[in-house]
Amino acid sequence: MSTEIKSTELKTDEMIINMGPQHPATHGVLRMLLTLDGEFVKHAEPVIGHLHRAQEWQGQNRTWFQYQALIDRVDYLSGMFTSWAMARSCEVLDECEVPERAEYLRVMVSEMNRISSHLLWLGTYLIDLGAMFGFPFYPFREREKLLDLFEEIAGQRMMFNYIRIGGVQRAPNDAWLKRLKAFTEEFEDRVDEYEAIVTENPIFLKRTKEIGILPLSLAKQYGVTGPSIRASGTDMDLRKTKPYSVYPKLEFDVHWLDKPEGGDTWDRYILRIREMRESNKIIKQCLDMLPTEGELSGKKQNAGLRVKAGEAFSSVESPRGILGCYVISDGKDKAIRFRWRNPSFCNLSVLSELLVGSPIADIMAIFGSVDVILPDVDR
Amino acid sequence: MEATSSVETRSDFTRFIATFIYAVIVAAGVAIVFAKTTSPGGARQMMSIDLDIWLFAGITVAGIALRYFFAAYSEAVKVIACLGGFLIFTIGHDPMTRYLTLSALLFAIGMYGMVKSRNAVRVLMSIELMLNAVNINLITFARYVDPAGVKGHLFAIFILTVAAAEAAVGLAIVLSIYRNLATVDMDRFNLLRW
Amino acid sequence: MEFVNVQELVSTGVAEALAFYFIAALAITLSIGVISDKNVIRAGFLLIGVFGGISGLFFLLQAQFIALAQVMIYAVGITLVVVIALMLTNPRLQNEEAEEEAIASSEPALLKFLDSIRNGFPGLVAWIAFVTVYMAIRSEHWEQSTQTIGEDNIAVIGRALTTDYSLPFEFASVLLLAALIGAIMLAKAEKVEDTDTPREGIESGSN
Amino acid sequence: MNAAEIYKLSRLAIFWLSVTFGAVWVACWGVGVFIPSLITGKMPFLLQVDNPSTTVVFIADLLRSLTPILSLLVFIPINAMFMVLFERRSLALFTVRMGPNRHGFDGLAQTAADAVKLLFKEDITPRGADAFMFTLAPIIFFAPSIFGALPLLAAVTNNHDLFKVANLPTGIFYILAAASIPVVALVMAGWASNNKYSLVGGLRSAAQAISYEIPLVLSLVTMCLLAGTLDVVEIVEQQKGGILNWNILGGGALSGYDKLAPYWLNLVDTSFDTSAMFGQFYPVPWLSSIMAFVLVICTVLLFGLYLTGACAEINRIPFDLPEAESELVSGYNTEYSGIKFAIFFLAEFTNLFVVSSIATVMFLGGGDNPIPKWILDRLPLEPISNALGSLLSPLIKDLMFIDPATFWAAFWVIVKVYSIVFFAILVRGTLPRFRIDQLMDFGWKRLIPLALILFVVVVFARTWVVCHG
Repeated sequence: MSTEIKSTELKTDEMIINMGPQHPATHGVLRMLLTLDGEFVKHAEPVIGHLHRAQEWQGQNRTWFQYQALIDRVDYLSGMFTSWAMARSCEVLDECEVPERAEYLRVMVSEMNRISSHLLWLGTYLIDLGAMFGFPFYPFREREKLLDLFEEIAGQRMMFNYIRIGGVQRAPNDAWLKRLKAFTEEFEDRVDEYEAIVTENPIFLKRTKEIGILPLSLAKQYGVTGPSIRASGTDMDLRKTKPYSVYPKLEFDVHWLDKPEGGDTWDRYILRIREMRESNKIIKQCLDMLPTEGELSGKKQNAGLRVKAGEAFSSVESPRGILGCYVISDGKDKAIRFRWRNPSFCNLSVLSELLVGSPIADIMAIFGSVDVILPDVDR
Repeated sequence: MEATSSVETRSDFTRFIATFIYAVIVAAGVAIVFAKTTSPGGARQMMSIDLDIWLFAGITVAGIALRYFFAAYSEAVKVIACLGGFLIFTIGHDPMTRYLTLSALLFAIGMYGMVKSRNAVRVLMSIELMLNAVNINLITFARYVDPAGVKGHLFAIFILTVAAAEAAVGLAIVLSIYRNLATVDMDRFNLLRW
Repeated sequence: MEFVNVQELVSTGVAEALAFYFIAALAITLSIGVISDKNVIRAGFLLIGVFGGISGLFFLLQAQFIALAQVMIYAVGITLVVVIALMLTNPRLQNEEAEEEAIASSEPALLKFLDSIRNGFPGLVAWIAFVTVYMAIRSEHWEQSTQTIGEDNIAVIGRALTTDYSLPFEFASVLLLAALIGAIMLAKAEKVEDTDTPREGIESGSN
Repeated sequence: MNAAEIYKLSRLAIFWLSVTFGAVWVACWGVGVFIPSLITGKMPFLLQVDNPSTTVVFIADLLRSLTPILSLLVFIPINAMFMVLFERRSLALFTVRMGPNRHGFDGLAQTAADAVKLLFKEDITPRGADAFMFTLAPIIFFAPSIFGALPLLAAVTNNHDLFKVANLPTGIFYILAAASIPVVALVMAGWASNNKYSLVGGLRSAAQAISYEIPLVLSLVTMCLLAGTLDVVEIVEQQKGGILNWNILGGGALSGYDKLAPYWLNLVDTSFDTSAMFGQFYPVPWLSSIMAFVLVICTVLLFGLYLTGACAEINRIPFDLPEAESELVSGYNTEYSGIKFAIFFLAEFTNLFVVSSIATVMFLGGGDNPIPKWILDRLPLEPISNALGSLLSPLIKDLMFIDPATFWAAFWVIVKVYSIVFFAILVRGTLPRFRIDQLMDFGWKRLIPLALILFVVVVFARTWVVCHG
């Protein structure tokens, strides 16, 4: 029997851990294959595909009208944006005009959706950090109000199918607008409340500062978008850089941090908080500027919906980043090809870089901070 | 550090020498006992001390027999032998002898473990066991011989302290060796072999 | 309303003897487990049981303070450290003896025989040690006191530690400090220079 | 938070606690007094026997001496069930939710239903697990919380005969030794489960417990130093006489002010020199007065230190790393189900109760009411208590019913203990979790030095002040 005398660098044995797909903190069914050296991650590999539902293939086997109803299940927390991305690319293809009233409504509901998505993120992120019972439910209290509003206007709390090719589904009544107005009035205070509890909390600062630093160059390489890249030193936001809909008419700021060496998880947190405030501003303006009369849709919403032949790509700024939809049509009842550019997929892929060298306890703090929705990754 | 490529665990030669030395010691012991018992007055002297010597001899023989006939159940054999022996040696004696005998037995078990084990951490564990046996001894004397004083207690406290220090340093050394050699086998700690 | 004290009824020593034999059997069985269990980590846990049993003996010997210190320092502190060390040095939780048996089966008969003698030797040594100590115990007769240890035992210990035995006490604390520092120095992981972590590599590649 | 919910919560607490204590008292009185008296023929109004046989006396005696442990065995499960419900309802209150409110009246039976469910759940031992250790771990985890609480019983019940156990001069040391055992069970559970997450959880709990035990023990040792004894009963005795005499406020360092307050406030005629009396408590008046306040600050800090250490010791948020859900699934109890999991759960809440009781006994005066004696004396309570006493005295004397003093002691203990428990729940509802290295840093670089400094300061300050005068 013989044994080799190993070099002095050998520390402790490496351990391979499967985090997920049944781990309580992987937000769905992500599996992360971690190679650990003691408590530290040496290699991390996200294994995806557990939620694959062939959404693109389904788009080629459903009529336009059917697929519209299906597509907001891709990113179930921000269904308005997926609908909108698809509607926009189809409208480009179809050269159809969207009525101004519908555009305002679209912006309004999308920003509401952005807020509700960020609220859910905030709650679950704090759960990831171990604030298990206390704070997470406060964002959910506000989100509940938004979901009630959605339910009334779209008939659904999460899978809205509200934004349609050519316009929107229906108009809100006065009572609804009044309730939304009331919500926007008090929301600013609510955000202050969250910040009072969380932002300067010493344990929260300790857990989030100086970890998961994402340099700008790395973010660009992996195609990271949304608040995650804005925390790393760029002001890329489609609403400003490539304005669409009625955004040019609205006044709002895009928050970003001038940190090309990389933003940490706390930066990503604070940007989302600020974004909620901006979205609230946008909703307020929309409420003031919303035309009371006018068409709701430039196309007829029925089973005979067709889109002209050709191909088109267009994208919107979703809560998680750039959400793009590429479509090829031959003018018949079904599309020839759908291809989606999902922000979560790109944001997730950078994890294998971000996690290297961090202790196990930070995995969830970093993973939560890039804000990933698993159906959006797997489609 | 020496970068030897492969190390033999135990060479046949060393093994042979070691066995030979052991055998000589055993033979010497047997010879002494034999000479004692056959010398005039020797046997009577030993008999007069106690009958226990024959008990020891009997149990030794029984132990060896058990070891060879029930090798597969060696742990059960050890447990039964120790418990039975302990009962035989202590039943009917005063409490103090009971405690002292238990202490001696635990000490012997610790010694056995220390000599036998190849895992360095288990050797440390055996040493802790022996130190504890000593503690029992001290507290027993403090209880039955000198209840008014606290010397036994004080020595026990110092032994606790030393044991804690010993465990800390010993384990640190084991960890350090493990980090370098990736083993805790005592036979492979041979950096200072020749 | 008056009740007779239970302790008075059973103070003839029978209860103590029963308790003693129970604890002794536990301690002996577990300590044999400690030295011969194939799984070393399991042996570490059994050691906790042995120390717990010994602390019970100290209670029987009316040494409350030592018994509690035993629980705190040995049963929890030291053994836990031992178990953690075992887990660190034995990450795959192998059985250490398996290898030895594999060697034994592939040996020539003479060596096997020699090994069998030699393997039995530690047992013999331990047995002789026990016999020697036992003979000493039996041949000596101590003057046993009929007193019991007083309730203020802990106060007496405290006073003795700070007066008559203050020098050893200080030495012990210096020893502990030295051991602490030494252990930290020994167990401290050496820093490995990481010159080529993947992140930096990619960054430099992109520039 | 709204008033209706708070009202519901307090209603729940009052109802449950009266049920708990009723049950404990009925069980203890029945087994400890009624049955022994009955079989030895000493029960008034019932069959009288002149000379009971030795066997009968022995049995009676045995039952009598088992009463303290019986009281804990009855109390702990019922109380833990209440604590679970209390925690869930309180958290619901903090987090604008409803909380369990369906089973039984207003959710009362929720934890009972959960317990029954857990008892009948399949008990799974994972493949590759060390079955013996796996089963042993919950037992080792739970047992110390019962044995450790024993010396506290007499301390919190005003030294009542029914709850006295064998005299332990090493009281607080005994409790601490018992409290240090559960960590072994956690490591054992983590290792025996044959699960990597469990193993990491177990190792973390070991590291955490070893680090945080030091400030915890140091804070209690400092309090023992102030009190001059390790016996919890004696410590509680010393603190009697209102909030100014409690250990949290300098361990009686303010007792001089307390005693002289009625004279200064002209509530009593002063026919003697108060400054001489002042000098009795504070040998060097100016320095001693300053030192008394230094002591107060130190002990308040020590109380905080104790609570922090205890929080870490029993794995509560923000120190619940051994079972951090978002990192280690559920840590050491990931693989446990059914009755074993129930025991872990029960023991966690029992431990919370026990550490709160220790805080109450060591810092908050045990069963002492917070009103200083010189105020209490001026309240017209005497006729009431006299009338009550004369009404109850035959019952108390003959039947060994609980006397009013014990009742009030238990009442105050429960109020104090549940205040601390409520505080722990509030912390759980607010703070995120530490990271393991930050936890260690916090323990070794902040708490331990602080504890050592406080210890030294208290040693010096104590020499200038007569505590518990």
